[in-house]
Amino acid sequence: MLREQAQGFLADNCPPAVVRAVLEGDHEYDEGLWKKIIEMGWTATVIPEEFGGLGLSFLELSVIAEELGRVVAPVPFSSSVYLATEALKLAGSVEQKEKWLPKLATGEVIGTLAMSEGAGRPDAGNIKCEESDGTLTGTKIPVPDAGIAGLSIVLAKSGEGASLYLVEMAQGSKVAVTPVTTLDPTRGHGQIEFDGAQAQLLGEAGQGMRLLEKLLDQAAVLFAWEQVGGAQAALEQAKGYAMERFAFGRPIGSYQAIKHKLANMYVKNTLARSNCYYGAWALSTGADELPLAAATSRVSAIQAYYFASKENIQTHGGMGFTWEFDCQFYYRRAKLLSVNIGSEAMWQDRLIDAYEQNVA
Amino acid sequence: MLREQAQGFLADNCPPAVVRAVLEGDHEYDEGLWKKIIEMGWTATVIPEEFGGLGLSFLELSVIAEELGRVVAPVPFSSSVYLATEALKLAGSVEQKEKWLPKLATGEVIGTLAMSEGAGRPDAGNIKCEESDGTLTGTKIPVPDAGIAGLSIVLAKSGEGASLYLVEMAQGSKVAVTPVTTLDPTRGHGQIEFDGAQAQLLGEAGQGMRLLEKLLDQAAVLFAWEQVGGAQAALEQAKGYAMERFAFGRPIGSYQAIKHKLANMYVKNTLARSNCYYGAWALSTGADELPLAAATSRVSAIQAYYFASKENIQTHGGMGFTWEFDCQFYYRRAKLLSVNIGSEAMWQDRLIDAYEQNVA
Amino acid sequence: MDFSDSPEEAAFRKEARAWLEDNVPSKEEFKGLDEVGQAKLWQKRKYDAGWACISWPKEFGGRGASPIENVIWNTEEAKYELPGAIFSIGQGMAAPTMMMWADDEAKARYLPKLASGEEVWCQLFSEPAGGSDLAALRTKAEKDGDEWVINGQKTWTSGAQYSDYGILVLRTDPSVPKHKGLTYFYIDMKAPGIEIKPIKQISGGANFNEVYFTDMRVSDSQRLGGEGQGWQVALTTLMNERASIGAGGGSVGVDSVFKLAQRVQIDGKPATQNAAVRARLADWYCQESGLKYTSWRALSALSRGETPGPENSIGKLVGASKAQDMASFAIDLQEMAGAIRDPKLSADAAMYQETFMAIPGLRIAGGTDEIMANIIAERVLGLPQDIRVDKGIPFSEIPTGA
Amino acid sequence: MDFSDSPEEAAFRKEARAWLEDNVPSKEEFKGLDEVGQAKLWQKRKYDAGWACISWPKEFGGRGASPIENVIWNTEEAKYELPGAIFSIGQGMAAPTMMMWADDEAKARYLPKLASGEEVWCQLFSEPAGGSDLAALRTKAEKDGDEWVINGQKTWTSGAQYSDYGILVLRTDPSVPKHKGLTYFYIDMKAPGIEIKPIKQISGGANFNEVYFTDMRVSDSQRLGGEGQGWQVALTTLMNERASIGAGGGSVGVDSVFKLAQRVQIDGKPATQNAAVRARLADWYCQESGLKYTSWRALSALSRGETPGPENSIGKLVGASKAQDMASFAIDLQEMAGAIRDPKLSADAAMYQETFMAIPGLRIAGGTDEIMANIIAERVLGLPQDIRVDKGIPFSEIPTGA
Repeated sequence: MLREQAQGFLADNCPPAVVRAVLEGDHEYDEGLWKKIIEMGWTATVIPEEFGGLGLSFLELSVIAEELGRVVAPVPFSSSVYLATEALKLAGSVEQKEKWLPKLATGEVIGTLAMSEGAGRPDAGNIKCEESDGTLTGTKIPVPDAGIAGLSIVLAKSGEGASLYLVEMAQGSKVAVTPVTTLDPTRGHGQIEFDGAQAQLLGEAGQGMRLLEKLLDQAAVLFAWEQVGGAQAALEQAKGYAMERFAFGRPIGSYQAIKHKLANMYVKNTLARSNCYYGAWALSTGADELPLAAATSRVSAIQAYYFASKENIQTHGGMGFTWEFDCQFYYRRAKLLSVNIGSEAMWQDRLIDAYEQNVA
Repeated sequence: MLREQAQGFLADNCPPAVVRAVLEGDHEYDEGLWKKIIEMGWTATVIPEEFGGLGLSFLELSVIAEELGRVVAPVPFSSSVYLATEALKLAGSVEQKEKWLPKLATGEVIGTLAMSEGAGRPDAGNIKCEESDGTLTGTKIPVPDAGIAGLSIVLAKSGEGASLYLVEMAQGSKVAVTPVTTLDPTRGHGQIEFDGAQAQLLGEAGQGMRLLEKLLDQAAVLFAWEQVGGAQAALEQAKGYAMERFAFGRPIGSYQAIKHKLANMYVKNTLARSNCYYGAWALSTGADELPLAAATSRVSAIQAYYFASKENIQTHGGMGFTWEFDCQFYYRRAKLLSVNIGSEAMWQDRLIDAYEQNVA
Repeated sequence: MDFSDSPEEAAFRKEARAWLEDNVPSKEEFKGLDEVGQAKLWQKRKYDAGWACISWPKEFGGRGASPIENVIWNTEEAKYELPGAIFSIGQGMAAPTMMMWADDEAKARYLPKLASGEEVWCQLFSEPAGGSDLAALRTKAEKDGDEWVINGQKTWTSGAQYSDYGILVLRTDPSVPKHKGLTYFYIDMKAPGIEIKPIKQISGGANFNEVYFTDMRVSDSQRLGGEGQGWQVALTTLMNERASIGAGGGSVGVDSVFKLAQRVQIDGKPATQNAAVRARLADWYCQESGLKYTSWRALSALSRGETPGPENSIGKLVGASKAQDMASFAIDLQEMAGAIRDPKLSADAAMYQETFMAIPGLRIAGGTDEIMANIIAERVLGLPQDIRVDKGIPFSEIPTGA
Repeated sequence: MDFSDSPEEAAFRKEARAWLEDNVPSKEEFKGLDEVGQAKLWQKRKYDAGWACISWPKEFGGRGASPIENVIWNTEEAKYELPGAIFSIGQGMAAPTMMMWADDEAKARYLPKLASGEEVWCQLFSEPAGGSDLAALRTKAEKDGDEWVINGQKTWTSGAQYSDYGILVLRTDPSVPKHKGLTYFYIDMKAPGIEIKPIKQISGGANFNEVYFTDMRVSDSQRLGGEGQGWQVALTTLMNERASIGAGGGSVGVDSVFKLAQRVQIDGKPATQNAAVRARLADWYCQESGLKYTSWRALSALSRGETPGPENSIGKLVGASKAQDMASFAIDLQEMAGAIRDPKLSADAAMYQETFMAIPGLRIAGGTDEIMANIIAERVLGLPQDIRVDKGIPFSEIPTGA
């Protein structure tokens, strides 16, 4: 039901032309689509009713994630919903939730997570962004949706170690955003410079890494669903082309090299999807297996999407790498999503950490 | 010239029936073939003339290694020639060389290297075999050709750290050998228990690991040539079958799944072979690049042979895994050679070590 | 999809668990029996208590259980080390074929004894010249009154030596195109005219046989489906084969290799701390987990009344190669000692070495990797079939290379 | 095979090195010139001193150098960052084709100016409907007296916009089978009847063009080979194409990624200490090294007078995929920041991101991975060709799906 509704909605409101307009234009997202998504209530999906949300489960959100991934939607959904909203739910005080969750639910505010400070994995030992006496100073780069966010959740250090902070973006020169070009211009990114910006502690001081890990475990499942959706769309595009395009008097899809390539895509996609079902179940029930299920979903989804997106281009031959074809949408998005909350290698490592915990 | 001669000799003296006889019988090697190899002077190839050898270069030995690998020869050539002989050349005193090299050259004595003490990589920190006052105590397993060797080079520890020792095998109960079954019964292996065996230091005390590394760098190139020879033979066997065997009215070699599988074999084999040429050059000229060239030869040869040997069976379908077909020779030997002087993972690590040295 | 038991499922699981606890034979009961004897003892006990082939209709000796209940039962039974592999072909392939194609009398005669384990069945499809091209079979049956006379050779027959009955496809008309000249029968494996020779594999085992037919006679009443309809009947069997063979690879998996890596050192630390080892294990874990939940999803589909598709081919395609690579990797972890195949000297009783030698068969038996990829491409994705040069040509005129 | 210089080779290397040292243009000399201008300046300087196309015969502007000398020269020249890519098609593909198929007059007229860089050539083979099936081209040439009239569209033409001449294959007879109705020409790219439109790639660049022909006229004297012999002539060009395209992937290789890994931390240590990173780098190093020495071996074969085979396809097949995976890996090493494509903000001036976006083209241009694998299987290993449903059928009757 929800799936059919979502598919219908996105077919109408997020055809390839919408993605292309953001790719080729100056906007960081498609504002029209975003407004309609808000009207659909998707941003409110897993926010409790008391804070103005719909109080639905992560299973519903997984369905939405997959469909947004399938159409490569150019909107800040992941930043605002999987990350900012969940960070508040996870660690926010009642006041913080009351203040921000209704605004995130109605889309009045777009939220994001500011974690990275350049190349490498951010951790308590290497972050430089620093809080002192309620103000924050330092640089975060890249931050998804930095240019359109009203609220950012920032990983920073203080006397007590790494913590998360809530920072309102509208603070004049104290919070300066510069756009940053990425591999996937259909999703806006920026650099944020905090210069004595007002910042409010989110959750316990010194618990930033622990909270971040929890938050990323949750987000990993939802990112994985977006990736699986995209991988599936790439496979369908490749299949369609392989049936239509002829070489040497027969469809290229009748050659084993192409058949087996697409069969491999199907296999990788199917395994990733099955892992994601398990991830969604673990997420929605709050099961202890979440860290393992999340890492498994994430690693297999990264691999499936990379493979499907690059081999979709390959299946298209010369057409595949022309600007006018849409194969590039998946290729760009696959790579962006594969690093956006930590790389394949980082999640492989987390997977085995979680596995060790389960075995022990 | 040498290659044609070697190929002719081995075609006559090491047809598949010879390999099969060792596989199915109780012998650890084919004594007849070994005697003829000695008569050909192959065991004397790189031993200096002053010690009864031919004083040829490692280039000639590489050719022999490749051809022995191609026919999966069931003889202790690698143990005696690449390892024991070279250990003596590398670290032996004049007396030691005078005593042993002529015997190794004429094949009067078979030598081997006793390094492993069970699962894992042997190093100065974990070996238990211990020398004290000229006698050796401890267990080595598995040791290639232990049951037929007259001389073993043993890695053991003493007060000064890890060292290499020369041990004559004929010492009654002080050196006890038990046969050990491996994946490749065409090459004998055993466990050696040293119980106060007479042992003579080879090279400087405490320099065992350094010497062993040098020795293994050299041997890696020669093992790689055997592996490349075997991989090439596996490819040829697969190709032959793919041309002959029909399915659905045409040769299976006309299907892209098989064609591309064999093309991949060819690519891996060719890259490995090219690396081996470089390895042989570095080995024969004593170039500084030897550690890097050796690791490169070894890693690519391991990968090529594993792939060719398993996909050769796969190409043969049901016939491939029957006892009566010879596909198993390559599959067994590929796996044996891939661990016999350290695994792919160990050599990948050594490759990067060497690369770092070259870059620094 | 829900990954926890519903109340009804939990109750069923409890019942199954309790029965197993009370009825699994002790080591002493098994003592002195060979593999076949042990399997028959256990199967009969299950049958008598209504726990054999539980998804079958009750009239054939089953329990009419749902697919989910079947999985619950299998999961619980798998917690014990019990014999039963000898029944997998009869119960998993012959029985579904009989259910679809045999008449009521034959069903009543054979199915209950398949369920009880009193009669063991084997399958005789493959032939030396066939391979992946199964329909290219040549063993012929010629009609002689109410009987057929069989001559030729089958191969790769598991369990022929201890089987009571066998299902097979034979060429009854070589003058028509390949798929059209076949007819399907079941036969008495103890009847005269059959000779069975074991095939030794590279692992040293001999799980398969060659079966020679010399003027063997079978009654026309043992025909399943019409004359010339054999390929269609065979497809029923084959769809069930791919589901029943599954991934294989035995016990070599992330669990065993992880534990091995804990015991083996790299640079003075357990190999589980080595990033390269971790990355490989993580990838394999993703495959195992993905396969497990894919089969659960197929099951959910089943329980919603949908037919399971050739998606099951994934299990075999991914699982066999993975087991081969994992066995190879586990051997490498042990370095030189990894070559040792002696169960007394090698880690985990040489399980990795045994698997390494046995696995090439699993990548081939029941359809090679390449055939599986074709099945996925054609039947799941709907891509065109390979160009067929043998299409429409009389069987006797197809090029064979021989 | 010897990996060190012989005395003669060492002398040649010294001479080349010295000349380069004295003659490589300074930045100031290049100032104000576009890529084409810079390339022409440098090419002319080499030509005047006898260092252009050194393996060509002297009569055509070369030096008659041996293959080994050619490699030595290329190695030494590659130590400087110099322009010259615009000549690779003309000198690498058009020139060998002219040498084999053109008459003496044409050779004397065109080859020296190809060597000197005064005239730039392009190649027009691919068509929208063609792809891997190159011979399926449809752009037609119809004879009109001593001239041919060309109509149709070519695509994927590099450098059409700055080229003086082009080589192309055209359909001159659609009523005969595909490969038999083609004829090969060279044309003046500045002549009337040609329209050039750039093709934008996903990387944002536009290295290729579509070229439209409308009643363009070319003299029959510009035909290479006989009428209907175009495919044979094209093969000369294509064999040289595969050798000249090579592996690609630009500067992304073990050298650059290793250095990047030294600068990036994992668990508080340089990523070069991470075993998983090391294993990946080791594998790629083996490929790079293998490719390098494979090309040296091909060269040795060349210097022994043997013809280089389609073994060169290995370079493209392995190299392009490797570059794609390495770029992806290098991006991953940078974690989130890996997505940044701004040369001012991204490691090594966003080289990895640029390569990642450009590389899909390299896996396709000059023959896809799949075509390369076919070439190796068929021409090196001698396996049978794919089943051809278009064989012997008049071109106009081949199924096209359109």
